[in-house]
Amino acid sequence: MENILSFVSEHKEAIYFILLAIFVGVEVIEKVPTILHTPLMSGANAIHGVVIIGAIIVMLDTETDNILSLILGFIAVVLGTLNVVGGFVVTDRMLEMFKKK
Amino acid sequence: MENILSFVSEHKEAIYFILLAIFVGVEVIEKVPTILHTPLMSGANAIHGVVIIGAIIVMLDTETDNILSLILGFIAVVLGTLNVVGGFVVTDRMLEMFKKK
Amino acid sequence: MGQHILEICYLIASVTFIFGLKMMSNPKTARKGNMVAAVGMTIAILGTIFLYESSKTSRESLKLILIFAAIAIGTVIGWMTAKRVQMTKMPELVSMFNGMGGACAALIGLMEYHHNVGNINTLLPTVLGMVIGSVSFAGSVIAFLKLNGTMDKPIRLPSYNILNTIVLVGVLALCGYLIFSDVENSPLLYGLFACALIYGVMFVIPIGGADMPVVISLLNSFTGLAAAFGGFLYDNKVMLTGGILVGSAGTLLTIVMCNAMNRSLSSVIFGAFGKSSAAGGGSNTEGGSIKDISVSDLAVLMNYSKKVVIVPGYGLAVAHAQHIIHELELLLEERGVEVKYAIHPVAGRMPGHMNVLLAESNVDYGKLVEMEEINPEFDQTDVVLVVGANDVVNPAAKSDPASPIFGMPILEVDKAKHIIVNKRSMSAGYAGIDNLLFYDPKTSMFFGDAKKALTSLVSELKAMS
Amino acid sequence: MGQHILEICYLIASVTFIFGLKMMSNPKTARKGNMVAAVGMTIAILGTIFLYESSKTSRESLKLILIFAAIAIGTVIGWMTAKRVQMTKMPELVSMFNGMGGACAALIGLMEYHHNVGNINTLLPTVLGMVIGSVSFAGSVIAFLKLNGTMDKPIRLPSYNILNTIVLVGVLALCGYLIFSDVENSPLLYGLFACALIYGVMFVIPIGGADMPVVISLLNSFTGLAAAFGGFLYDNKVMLTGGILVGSAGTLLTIVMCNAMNRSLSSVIFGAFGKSSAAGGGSNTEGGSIKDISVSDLAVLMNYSKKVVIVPGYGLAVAHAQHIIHELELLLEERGVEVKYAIHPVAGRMPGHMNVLLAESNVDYGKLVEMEEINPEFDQTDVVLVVGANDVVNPAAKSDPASPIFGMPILEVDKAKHIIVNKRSMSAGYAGIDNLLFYDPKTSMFFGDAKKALTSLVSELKAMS
Ligand SMILES: NC(=O)c1ccc[n+]([C@@H]2O[C@H](COP(=O)([O-])OP(=O)(O)OC[C@H]3O[C@@H](n4cnc5c(N)ncnc54)[C@H](OP(=O)(O)O)[C@@H]3O)[C@@H](O)[C@H]2O)c1
Ligand SMILES: NC(=O)c1ccc[n+]([C@@H]2O[C@H](COP(=O)([O-])OP(=O)(O)OC[C@H]3O[C@@H](n4cnc5c(N)ncnc54)[C@H](OP(=O)(O)O)[C@@H]3O)[C@@H](O)[C@H]2O)c1
Repeated sequence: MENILSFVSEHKEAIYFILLAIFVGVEVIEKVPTILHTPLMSGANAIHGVVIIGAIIVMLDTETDNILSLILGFIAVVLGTLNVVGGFVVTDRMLEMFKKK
Repeated sequence: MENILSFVSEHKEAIYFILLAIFVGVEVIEKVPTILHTPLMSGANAIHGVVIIGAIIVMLDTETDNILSLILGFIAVVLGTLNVVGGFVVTDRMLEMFKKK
Repeated sequence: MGQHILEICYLIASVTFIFGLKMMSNPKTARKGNMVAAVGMTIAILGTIFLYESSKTSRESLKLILIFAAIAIGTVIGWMTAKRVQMTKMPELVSMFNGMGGACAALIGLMEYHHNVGNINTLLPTVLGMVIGSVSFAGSVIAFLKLNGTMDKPIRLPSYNILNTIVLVGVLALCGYLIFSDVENSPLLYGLFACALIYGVMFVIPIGGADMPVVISLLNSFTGLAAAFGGFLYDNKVMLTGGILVGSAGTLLTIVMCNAMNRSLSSVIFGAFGKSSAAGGGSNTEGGSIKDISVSDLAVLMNYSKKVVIVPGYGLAVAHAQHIIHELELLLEERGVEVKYAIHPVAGRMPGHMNVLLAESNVDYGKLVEMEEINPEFDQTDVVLVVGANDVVNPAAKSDPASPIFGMPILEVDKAKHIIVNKRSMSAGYAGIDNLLFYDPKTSMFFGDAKKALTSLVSELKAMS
Repeated sequence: MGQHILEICYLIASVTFIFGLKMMSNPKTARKGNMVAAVGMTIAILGTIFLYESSKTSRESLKLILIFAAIAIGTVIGWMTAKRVQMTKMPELVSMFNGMGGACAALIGLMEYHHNVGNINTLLPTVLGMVIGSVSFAGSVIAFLKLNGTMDKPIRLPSYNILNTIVLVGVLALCGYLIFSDVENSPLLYGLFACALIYGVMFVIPIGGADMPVVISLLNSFTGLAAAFGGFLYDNKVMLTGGILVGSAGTLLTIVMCNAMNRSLSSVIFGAFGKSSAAGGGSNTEGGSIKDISVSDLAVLMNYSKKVVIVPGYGLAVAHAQHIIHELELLLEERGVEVKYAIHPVAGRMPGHMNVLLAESNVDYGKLVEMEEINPEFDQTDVVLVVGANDVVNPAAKSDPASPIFGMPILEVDKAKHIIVNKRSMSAGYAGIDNLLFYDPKTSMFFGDAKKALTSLVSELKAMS
């Protein structure tokens, strides 16, 4: 019990951050009308591609002679880019169609 | 310039907190319909009475022989309580009338 | 351990504030939302009293007694005032409570100043919280007096804005000096305090009494800001959350109100409205003749109508006529007349003012129809009864591009068969402009204080059956 | 200095994510919102490449070349795929890109593990991010294969849920062990990785292909969570913001979809639907006879109608009939027939599916009418043309409390004068239940693949004039 309490209080910054971000997410998404849910889904999909930043950091922090790390990092960056670029482009394509009217 | 940059980056936790809280505030309030704006105003009014916590802290941290501080602190707590209690009660009264239907 | 529990209390309170405000978005949950926030506040306050701990904290019984005494006094006074006040005095009350919060923030700043000299990270929020709190306090007091009628004319010295700006610059300069000078200087602090109070007074004094709701909402967000600075000072999350939430809520509400009136915030603060109204607008006064209607004629007319729409406005609130109008409504319905209320979004002086009033007198929620919905119905309406409303039915908003309210959406009552306008005189409403509707051949004026006039109408109607 | 600028880049990116999502709430600003988020993402990525700094960071040209090469490859492939894919393949595409993100998170976890052993604060997010990323990856791949048709039957071993739970418990136990044991144990890490992949596969395999949109939305929020754990690992705010935003957005969308289908999330995941549909519902198949209509009769009927309402459904998407239906609409309008589309909120397989499809073929936005608005219009409609829709027009939702879709709001097409249903056979739709509408005396079936059937209808109509 005391562990949990002190954990919460030590990480309060993070907890507030998480809570507020969740609130923002929920509030913002709640306002999106059904007709835009498919583009919203793919737009959100593109945003979680932000994980690519982790992959870049891994690459930057790895030793240059650690071939395995370099290869895996390389793959991770490719995958992350796919997620980001593909996500945004496909969302844009969908929304372009909505905009015409 | 560099000062500002380092200020921002040193206080990033606080800045994210503020930004997210502002977003939450705006998003939440945007959804309130006009008919509820008067109670909303007075409800929000009650919430900023949270400043009373500062007054309590001043009281707790003051030396007992510092009469001036005690008196001012006392007044501050009274004022803060007025804000909190009055605000919530009056809001409740207004909303009670809405609920009847 | 205690400190940890306190952090969790604060976390809970912060979440209740957010949820409370969120629940306010629906009339069904709004009351519960207010309760939720109140519970959170109580947790935060009690938590602080018993668990707060810093290097200087001590809990002598004298202090605890004083704290609880202060809370008891505040609770009793706050509770009684809030319970007793008339619904029409709501704006006054909100501005008063807002002033209390601002004063509390100001006092905290005054007392904390000398503890924080030398540490810019805490001195900054201390001084700023004090200044904003003082402005909010002084401004709220003036707003209260204006709403109250004690101070009813906007006071406008020559070159007012320049004077005002000078004081503001002075306040800012003193702030900067105190924060960055690094030496304790109490006299200067009190000087700053005085200047901030003066600025608060000067900020509100030139603004017309009717603009007070906008001002109060703005001052509300100021106090929120002051609370947030308190949060920075003590690294206290719940003060931060609460303060920021209210700060952004107040700002948003201010903007919403200005938009609904089709005016800019600066025109409210710098009073462009009051001026233009004195000069322009009145050009058509000679434009026609007005027609009176007697109580008995009106009673007959209404008695034999099929559909009556009531348009309540600020005058209804002033005259406390919400109960008698409900009686009128019930009486007419008994006689088979269909009655509805047309609610304009900025009728009255606060957003949702009419809803609050009519809810108080138990009018059925479903009978309050919003502007967009009722406008197409006016041409099937026999009688429109305008009670103490003026600007919200002014056709100049649609037809006269020179009018200061041009572009504001209005209730199109002139489509109805008969228009009856109840007010005390021919004088103008909030916007200070003339209303051509009163000269419309279909319009009849029914002069008198709303409460008295309606009371006589009701008794006339009762006598008829 | 660089580090400070990087923090500001991250701040900007976080704000663009929020604003981007916010702008998505309006069709007018949605596209710009997507762009805004994309710009923010670019800033964050470039900022990281050039400004990120830790004790181990080095920028040998080999690394930079590799990074840019990887980005170039990803960009080209992602761009091409996104540009080329057919609009009807959207769900597949989203699930594929989602899988990529999950895999990226999993790889990061695998590589970071040995750097973080011993420090529980970073080990925890490392391991959890890896596990969730892997589940999301494996699940997305299966979802992709299912949508694709490669794996089209739900595979359901006996006592599936028990098996599934065992794997899940195993994964959790391994997680706990790795996180708290404090000793580096790479084989176990790879074991955990494998288990997580297996769990991802087992999680999705039993779910029917048609439920995939719900699953994808859920997996979307999983990947968001994995990204957020990355944020904790590197104390990187933009990963945190982005991840949490997407995590909550995905969860909310999942719930919205389930609600619109009137089902619970657990019934989607544990497949209660598939079972009950096989058993129940089919009781009325013998209940009546069905009527066919020939192309020429249908052409005549439509040509001389005043008002036609088209109800598009999943079949329209499958058959890629969105362009030909637009042609039909234009043709009818030329002949003076009023044509509208009735859009059910869960028609098709993704929320807003029909809107996206019809927008693609340039159908005028104003002609797409939502369910609540169009329902009262059906009794003034001459012909309702149901194209590849089934559940959304099933009257059992209103009349048969035993039906699995009972309570779901439907398009009340049976009020129209004539109902024409185009589908390939009498087989059931998504919910797997029979539809009494087809046996309605007013209904005529117009069998065939939507695209082919409509093409023949259009040429018949053209021939008529
Ligand atoms: N709702 C908000 O949020 C808000 C906020 C700020 C400003 N405003 C502004 O307030 C105005 C509201 O329009 P409104 O039509 O409701 O009010 P109004 O235009 O201010 O007119 C009120 C009328 O009521 C009459 N009146 C006053 N006391 C009366 C009494 N005892 N009995 C009968 N009549 C009485 C006055 O005429 P006599 O003196 O001849 O009786 C006056 O013309 C708008 O211009 C709006 O922009 C609204
Ligand atoms: N929109 C969402 O977010 C979402 C998400 C998940 C699930 N769902 C569910 O999906 C369902 C949607 O209902 P719906 O009415 O649109 O579709 P549906 O009930 O699934 O019916 C689609 C019908 O289209 C016919 N069809 C298939 N291919 C065709 C083709 N090439 N040409 C002509 N017809 C064809 C099928 O019959 P034949 O095989 O006889 O041709 C089938 O009966 C609802 O149950 C909803 O709950 C929706």
